[in-house]
Amino acid sequence: MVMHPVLMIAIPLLSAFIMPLIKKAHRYFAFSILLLNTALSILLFAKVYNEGALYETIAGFSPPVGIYLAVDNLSALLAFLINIFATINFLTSRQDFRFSMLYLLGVAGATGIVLTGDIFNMFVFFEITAVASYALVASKKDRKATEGAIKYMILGSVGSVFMLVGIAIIYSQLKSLNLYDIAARISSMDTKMMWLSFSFLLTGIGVEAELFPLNGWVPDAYEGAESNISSFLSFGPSKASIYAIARLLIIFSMSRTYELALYLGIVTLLVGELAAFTQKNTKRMLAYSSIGQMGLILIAFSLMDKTSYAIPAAFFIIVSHASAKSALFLLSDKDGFGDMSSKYAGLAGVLSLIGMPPLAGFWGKWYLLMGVADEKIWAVAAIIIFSAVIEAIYFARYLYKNMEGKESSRNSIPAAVMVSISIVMGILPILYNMAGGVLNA
Amino acid sequence: MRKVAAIVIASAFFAILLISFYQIPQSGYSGSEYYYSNPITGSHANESVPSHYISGTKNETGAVNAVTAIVVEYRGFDTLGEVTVLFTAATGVAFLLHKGKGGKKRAEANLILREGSKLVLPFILLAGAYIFIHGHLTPGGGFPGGAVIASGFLLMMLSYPKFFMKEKPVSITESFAGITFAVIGLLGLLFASSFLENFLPLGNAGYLLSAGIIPVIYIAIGFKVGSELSSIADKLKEVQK
Amino acid sequence: MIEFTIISWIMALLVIGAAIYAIETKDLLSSAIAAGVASLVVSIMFLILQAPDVAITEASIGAGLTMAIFVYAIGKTGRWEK
Amino acid sequence: MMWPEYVTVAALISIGLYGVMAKKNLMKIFIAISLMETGVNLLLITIGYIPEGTAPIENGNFVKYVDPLPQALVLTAIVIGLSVTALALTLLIRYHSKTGTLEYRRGMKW
Repeated sequence: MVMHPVLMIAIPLLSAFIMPLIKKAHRYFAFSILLLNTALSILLFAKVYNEGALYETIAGFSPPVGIYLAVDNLSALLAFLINIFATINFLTSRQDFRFSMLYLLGVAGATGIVLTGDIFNMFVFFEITAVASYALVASKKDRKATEGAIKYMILGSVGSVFMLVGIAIIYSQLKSLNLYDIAARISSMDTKMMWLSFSFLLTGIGVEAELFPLNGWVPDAYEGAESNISSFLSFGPSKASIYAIARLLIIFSMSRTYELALYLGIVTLLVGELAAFTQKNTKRMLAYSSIGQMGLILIAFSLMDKTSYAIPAAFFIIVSHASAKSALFLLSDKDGFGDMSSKYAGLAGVLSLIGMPPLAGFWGKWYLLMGVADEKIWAVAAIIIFSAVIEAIYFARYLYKNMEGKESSRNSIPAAVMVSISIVMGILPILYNMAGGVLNA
Repeated sequence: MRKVAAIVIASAFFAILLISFYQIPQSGYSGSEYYYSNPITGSHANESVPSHYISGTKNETGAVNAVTAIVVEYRGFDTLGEVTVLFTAATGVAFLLHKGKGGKKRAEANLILREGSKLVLPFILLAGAYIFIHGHLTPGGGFPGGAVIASGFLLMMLSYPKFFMKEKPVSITESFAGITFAVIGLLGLLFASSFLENFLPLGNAGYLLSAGIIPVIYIAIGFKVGSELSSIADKLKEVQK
Repeated sequence: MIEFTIISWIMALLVIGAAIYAIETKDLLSSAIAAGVASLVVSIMFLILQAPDVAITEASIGAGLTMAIFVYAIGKTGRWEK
Repeated sequence: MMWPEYVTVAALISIGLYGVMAKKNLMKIFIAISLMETGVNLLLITIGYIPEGTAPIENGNFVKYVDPLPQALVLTAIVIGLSVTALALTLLIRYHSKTGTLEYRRGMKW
């Protein structure tokens, strides 16, 4: 069978356009589309894994004249993760057809960010996801959600302006928008302009990727939104955008840009974990903890040029965070893990997040520490261990508080399924080989 | 305090931007330093991307207007995404606002404005349609055409306070236009080799019936943008305080 | 050529003035209109820079419709900034 | 050098940034953001301009055309800007109906 990754973007868009015509069955329809997309992503991954990176031109013009999709192992895996979690998470939605439309569009946008090989196309997909997320965050019609969405929107719009400035500067120097064409010719670019465009792009994407000075919206939006939307934010847009930052680092591969990303990651990690430690509100704590984990992922990606452990580390942290944190967000609409499945989901999720073997979170931190040890940057190792300890303390507090609770969330079964995926992926050692040796720039 | 800090940051930003713009060359795009390399095969071309657009538009897409050729053909995927952003926003507006019943009393516009806008509306709609049908020949295209159509309805909303857009026809137009765009893309996958690829005859460049799928897509975009923009304006007007 | 530069500078100053006024005035309605004016003048600049497609789009969408929805929204929320 | 245009771009973007940072009224902030978007659009078009070039619409005789690609990008960017603005205004109307004001509350700073 000929595999067309573009279908994973085109089909959700088409079905979102169809949705207003079949209002009645919207939930089944959207769910089956998401399921189809997940199946496609599995096929895509199988193909990419067996045959190497896959390119698909669009509109029949060879890149960089036309746009193309570039899929390697890591992006196929991420597309799979986003789609499968989106499918499971969708089971918890209880709203009207417009919600399903926005949700599908948001998922399609996040998938597009991961698959596309063109920087302006990436910007367009960023905007699709962002606009869908603004509306989804505001879907809970109270004041807090509106405030969170407005804050998210202000930062997001300024970020998108910055991203466009970055794209414009690159274009002015190279007259090309294709990521790999840019990567091939970036050395002919003036260093100053390179830094300028890099910092503009990093600022723009950093808003969505929850990096340190730009994450003012995160706690408010996560706290204000409905719990399944906080969950969506934590596996969809944020994961896609941290992957976009990884691609950015590869394009600009200069040792100084990697260094900058490393420092940014460390600051984000520390700020996030320390802020999470001081929080009383569960959702805010989880949100700050997400910021910390995004910092950890960025640290892993910033070691990409030095050690081969970096990409598996980043991948496992992404798996652990996308599944466990999304599950915890799903559970966070009630205080307490009353029934069995939410007890299981909460416990396994927390264990994965703080890095207990043999869960995915452990492998992530393990590979990250191996990579750091290879490079003998012991200060970074100390910071990672320190943050892990803080994480363990506040998650222990969180578990203690919730295990007592008698109430339980109605989302407990989807949450349990999500966590199980992380467990399965954590004990599959072959994933190490799958995630290694990817990202051919 | 906040103001002073903001002024300092903004002026520093101004300086940085100007210094960086100083380095942007204005010498065109055909220099050899801009020659691209194909990322799939790794081969080097001896032209830059924009020169390819300029020289290839007529033969490869059948359009005369290179901007249209890029928007609809070469980078048509961006445009699908862009239409989707607008669609997402329109959906979001409808999702978030409770539409009022429109019973609020507003001053009626005067007679000349009312009768005049009734008279002018068909011409505005015609002008909008002209703009998006001729997108591949003249400046314009689906987006301004749709905006002109929406401005016609906006005029009606201004002169008749009770005028409102019926939700159903608007949303059906919107959906069908979007479906047309996406289905044309998928047909490209079916009849040609890739998504959004042209599968219709190119015809004689410069004539109305030419350029393959470009006019079809631009007409769909025109309808879609027109209906979405008018429904956004209508929702924002009708919402209760 | 020199007339061209002078016209460009006049328009640049017009845009900058409109932008500063849009930010500094307390009246949101005139602020939105000033932003619309800035965007309209920019669309003339697009025309001078040989971008007729963009000029049409900016004038109709960027200046016209954006200003219209701003005016509607200001009508719903109150005209004066505190 | 296209000084008038580049000065306008830099001014629009930094004035917009100033507005976002210094102003407390949410409507004002979104007006500032739309100014920034206008600035970026002008930046892209100016980058694509060549002195003495003509619009990239084929007219028979051989002339120098300006770069068509940035123009296509700007078309996209304008529509995206309008979409974001429309959604933002919707949220502002709702915020106003919940709180009766568009000023920042104490807890809303960052």
